[in-house]
Amino acid sequence: MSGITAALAQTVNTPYTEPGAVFVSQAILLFGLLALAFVALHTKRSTLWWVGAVVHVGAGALLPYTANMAGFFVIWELVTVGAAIVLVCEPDADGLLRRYLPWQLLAAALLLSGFALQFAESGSIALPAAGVTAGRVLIGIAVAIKAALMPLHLWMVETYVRVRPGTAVILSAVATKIGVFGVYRLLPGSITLEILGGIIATVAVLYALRQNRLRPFLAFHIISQVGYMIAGVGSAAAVAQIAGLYHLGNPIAYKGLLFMVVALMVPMTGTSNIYSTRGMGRRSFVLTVAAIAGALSISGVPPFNGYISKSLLQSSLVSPVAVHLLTIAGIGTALSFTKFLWHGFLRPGPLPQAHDVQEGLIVKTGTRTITAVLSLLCLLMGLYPRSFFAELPVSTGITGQSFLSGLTWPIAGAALFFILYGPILRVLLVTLPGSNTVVSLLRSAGTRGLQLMQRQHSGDIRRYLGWAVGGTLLLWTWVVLAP
Amino acid sequence: MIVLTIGITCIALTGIGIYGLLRRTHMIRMVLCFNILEAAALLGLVLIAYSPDARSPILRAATDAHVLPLPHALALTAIVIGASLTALMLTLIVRVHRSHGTVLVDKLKDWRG
Amino acid sequence: MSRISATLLVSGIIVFGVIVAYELTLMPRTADPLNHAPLTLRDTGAVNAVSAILFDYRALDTLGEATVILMTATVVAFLTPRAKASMLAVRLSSIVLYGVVILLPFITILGIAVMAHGHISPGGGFTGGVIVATSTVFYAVVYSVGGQQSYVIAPAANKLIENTAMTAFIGVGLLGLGLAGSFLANAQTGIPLGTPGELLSAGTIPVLNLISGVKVGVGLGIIVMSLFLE
Amino acid sequence: MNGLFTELPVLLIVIPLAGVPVLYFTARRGLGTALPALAVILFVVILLSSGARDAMHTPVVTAAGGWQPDLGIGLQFDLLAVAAMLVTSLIVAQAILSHDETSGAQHFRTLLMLLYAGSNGLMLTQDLFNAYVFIEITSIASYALVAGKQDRGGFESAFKYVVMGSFAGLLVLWGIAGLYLTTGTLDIQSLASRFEAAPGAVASLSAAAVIAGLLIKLGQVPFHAWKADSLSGASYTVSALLSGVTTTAFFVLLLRVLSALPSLTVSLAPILTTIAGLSIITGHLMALRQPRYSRLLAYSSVAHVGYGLLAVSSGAVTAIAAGLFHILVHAIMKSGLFFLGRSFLHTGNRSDRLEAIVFPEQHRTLHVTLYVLLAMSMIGIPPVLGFTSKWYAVLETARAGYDTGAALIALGGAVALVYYLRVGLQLVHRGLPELSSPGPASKRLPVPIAGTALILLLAAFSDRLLGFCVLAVVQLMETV
Repeated sequence: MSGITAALAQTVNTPYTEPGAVFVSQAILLFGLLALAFVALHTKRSTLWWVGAVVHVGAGALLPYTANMAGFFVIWELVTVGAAIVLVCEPDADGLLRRYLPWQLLAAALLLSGFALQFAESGSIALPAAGVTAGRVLIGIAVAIKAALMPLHLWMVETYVRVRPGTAVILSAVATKIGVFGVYRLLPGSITLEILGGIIATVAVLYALRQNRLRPFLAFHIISQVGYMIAGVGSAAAVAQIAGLYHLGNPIAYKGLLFMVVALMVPMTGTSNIYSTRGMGRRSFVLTVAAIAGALSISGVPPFNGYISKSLLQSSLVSPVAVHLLTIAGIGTALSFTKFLWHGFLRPGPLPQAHDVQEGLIVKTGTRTITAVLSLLCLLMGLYPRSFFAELPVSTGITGQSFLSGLTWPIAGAALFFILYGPILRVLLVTLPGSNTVVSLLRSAGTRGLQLMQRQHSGDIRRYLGWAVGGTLLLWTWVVLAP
Repeated sequence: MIVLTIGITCIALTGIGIYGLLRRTHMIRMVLCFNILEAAALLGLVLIAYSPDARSPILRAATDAHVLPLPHALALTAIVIGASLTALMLTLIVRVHRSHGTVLVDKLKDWRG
Repeated sequence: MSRISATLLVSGIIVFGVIVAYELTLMPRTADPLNHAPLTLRDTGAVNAVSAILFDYRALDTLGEATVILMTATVVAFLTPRAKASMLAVRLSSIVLYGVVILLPFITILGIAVMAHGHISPGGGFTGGVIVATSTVFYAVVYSVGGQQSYVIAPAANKLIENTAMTAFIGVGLLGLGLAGSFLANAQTGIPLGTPGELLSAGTIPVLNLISGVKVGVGLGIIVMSLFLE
Repeated sequence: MNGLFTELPVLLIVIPLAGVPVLYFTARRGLGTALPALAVILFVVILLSSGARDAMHTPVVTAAGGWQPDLGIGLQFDLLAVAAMLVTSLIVAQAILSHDETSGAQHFRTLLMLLYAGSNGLMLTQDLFNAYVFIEITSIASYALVAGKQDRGGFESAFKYVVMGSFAGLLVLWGIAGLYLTTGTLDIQSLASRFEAAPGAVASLSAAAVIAGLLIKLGQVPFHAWKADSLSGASYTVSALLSGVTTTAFFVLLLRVLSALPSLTVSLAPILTTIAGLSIITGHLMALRQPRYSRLLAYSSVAHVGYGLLAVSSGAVTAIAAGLFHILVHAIMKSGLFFLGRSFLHTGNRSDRLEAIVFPEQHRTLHVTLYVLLAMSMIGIPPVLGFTSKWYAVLETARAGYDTGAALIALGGAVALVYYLRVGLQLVHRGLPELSSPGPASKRLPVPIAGTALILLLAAFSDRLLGFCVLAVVQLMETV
């Protein structure tokens, strides 16, 4: 009976140092540190907040190294605890925790029971290298919650749009990536996961398109990127897995960059409505460059890092359905980021009232430097991918032929924005159900059920006695009839 | 024959007691139903002890056949416990009557849900 | 519970009752397979096998049972604290008033006799205790007319007696523990068992009989008194 | 007969019983009752720990009055009893320390001693009828304790409790009578050998009746409904005792009965698992919508006892041990939460509706820390004992082949989080607008609860604690 302590000791002694794990860990750590620095320069936070953030990032960076289930579970929970501490320090802690923690704990419970099944089957506490053999469904749902896959994404959308901007930067870096790493580490590769990833990437992009506020817009793009990653790391093909892992590192960089940009531009433009922001291009050169770099990366334009992983994924996935889905998602991504750049930065027209004079909201040099560093990082990860992840089969994002083919779909997306955006948006608004319609239906059904159950406990002791008599009869019947 | 009679009585009393418990609203009637059930259980105990042609377990000649003494001892203990429970229930009914102003059990619905 | 569901449940119970009854008719009925009686005589010296079981073989049960009475008396008295009882508004006839006075000593003596002969004849501490309690109740019923003080024994004294009896019961048990190494031991302590059938026989059984008789008498007294008029 | 030590088990019952007259006499002399009551517990614990070493090798089986079982009453002092009684002693001691109301203190402590004696007897006895007597002692003491609050809610709770409890007692009595009829014995150990030979269905039906009675006492679906109603009218101290001491005692008795009847346990396993699963679901879902603190905790108890029952009904030794371990840990943490509830009263608030409860200004940080620790343990969040016990329960249940059950246990934590979080956010909420008068300030730090909370930090040793439980269960299986 090897206990928790023994398992933890084992984790420390024999870390899991497969190259993909090391890359993910380093990506989380590097970006986590940058994000912490960004927040430190951006606003003042309480000590407790810092404790939570450091635990969150640290545990996230530690997780890939764990070699057994007990360690994996404990560190997985530490990530949640860190996030919970961070959320406690937010202004609307009550509502945030209510939205965040139940989902996370549901994931934890599922993961725990899945691990128990695996342990029961294999008799060993070690994590099998080729994915678990038992309890796949439970573990799958657990990592899907953590990765904010589409029907289980509500916690993320509802949390990330309610926290303060800096906090969103920290949270966007770790939580969902942990879930994706869970898919990589725990689930065996299959075509189902590839297609699932493709579907999620596409649907999330469609939802992102109809958002008119900045942070929900970014949140849905996180989900879309997670779809790409799932398609990659969930594939049975080795190259696709590597591409998926690299794609896991890329959005950490460019997604964090975009969150930082948004965190800085909302106070400057005084609005979080995409259509009302404007004129950023004439206000801050660095921010504009950063936003463009982020948008190019996420749209998969060479030579930025998004291009490397996306093109690798396209070429290595087993299922053609998934490939097509990812193509559609790529066009949608380009379209929506064209929209973002156009309204926020490039659109000509009169500037709205200046908000940047308000105290404490001026963009500080330090934060600008960090966005610049991240933009550079996005570029470098595209130019010299092997220096970051030695297992990659490609050496650079700039080769003549690939450059042109890489540009095709992003340009198509950008063109769509200028030609057909209005009709597309109208179709989307009509056809897509509101992302929380299903959930609210489920919720009301659940509430009804609970009310019914509560009404059955009417307080009449005679009814309770009747239940007890009935239960006894049930036991007796069983005894008489059972062999 | 006597075994059968007592057995049927025992079953009938149990049925009556449980039906009463489930249907009567008056608390004191519920207590009475408990007493009926208790009586049925005691009858059962006595029935277990009974055997034909056996005498009561008061020893006069060692060779006599006696009924089982143990169930009788158990029944005695059960009677005392049952009486105590009855007393406790009656006390509680008195207090419930004072606080709720009713002796009907379906009016006791402060706690529910 | 609706009438239908209650009827269904009860018929379920009856079905099982009939199953049990049917099986029992198939079972052989034997008289005292352990042949308790001679064994009882040898082990405990008590003629009344039920008493022997209650106060010797299974004396721990009896201690528990006495505890239940003590507890109920305490609880009932605690929950219904009253200073006085006024039972009835009617006047009782003098026959009743004086008849009770004449009857009471006899009832009490009968109770004590039943307690004392518990090991040699039917009856015992519990039966005797109930008889004694009856006398208390009679007295209270008859003399509490018009709000007079009804307690034969004051509640404080009642409690004192109860607790003393409890101490005595445990004391007898500890005596067995000290002498024979086992709680509530009787014959092994070396106390002479005497000749079966005599009043002074059967070791500690008559003592325990008396103690539990006092407990039951007082306990029931407290319980009934407390429930008066309520 | 070699003296006192073999008779140790009976002393564990007799000392608390003797405590009743002792308390009475000390109270009469104006000496107070807290110290004697504590002395009784101290005495019991010393006896327990000095006897534990003997029990480690072979269980001490004694017979009251020197009569061997089958004629007399056997008491088995084994590791199971040691473990469970140490836990219940801790809770009883806490109850004595935390009860600071002067009126009715003697009455309360007397009943407490009786409850203690009854539960100790339940955990020791090997004789079914003796068990019935102790069930009634324990139950009557509980009814009286619930009614002891002497208000409208208390009496309603007590009446419902007594009705349901009496029915359970009758079921047990019927079952015992039937078992005696068919097997001719009341001793659990001889029952184990004679049960198989008993012809017909009567023996099984009777055993099922005993089990049903115990399930009522444990509050498992569909026998559960009285539980919340009886706890909502009781004072917090009493609720702590009911959910800590009596539940543990009845669970131990159920273990003894089930382990004596292995064939019946196997044939009942599917339905017992169903009952446990339903209890977990119902308990957690009902707790989700409860408006009162005590009712919420009561429904959560239904679910947690369900965890234990689920593990036990799976039949594997390690699973039973894990279930026992969880029940013991649950007793500690649940009673801790109830004791913590006493602090709400110091704010001058008489209601325990969730929107009204709040910790007193004084020692708020300590209170909040304790709540967080206890709630974490109840939910099953890593560094505390509640997590490890639950982890083992999930693991061993899954290993015994009950995948769905294991998943249910794990999922229960997620639901539990929602309601403990709701309470927690309410409790840390500062400055309630409705609360006009601050009430009497609490002078007393929640030290006893702090002790409990510290125990929950023993998670690092949970391997050994579970090992102890495994030993206890192995011993139980072997001796029967």
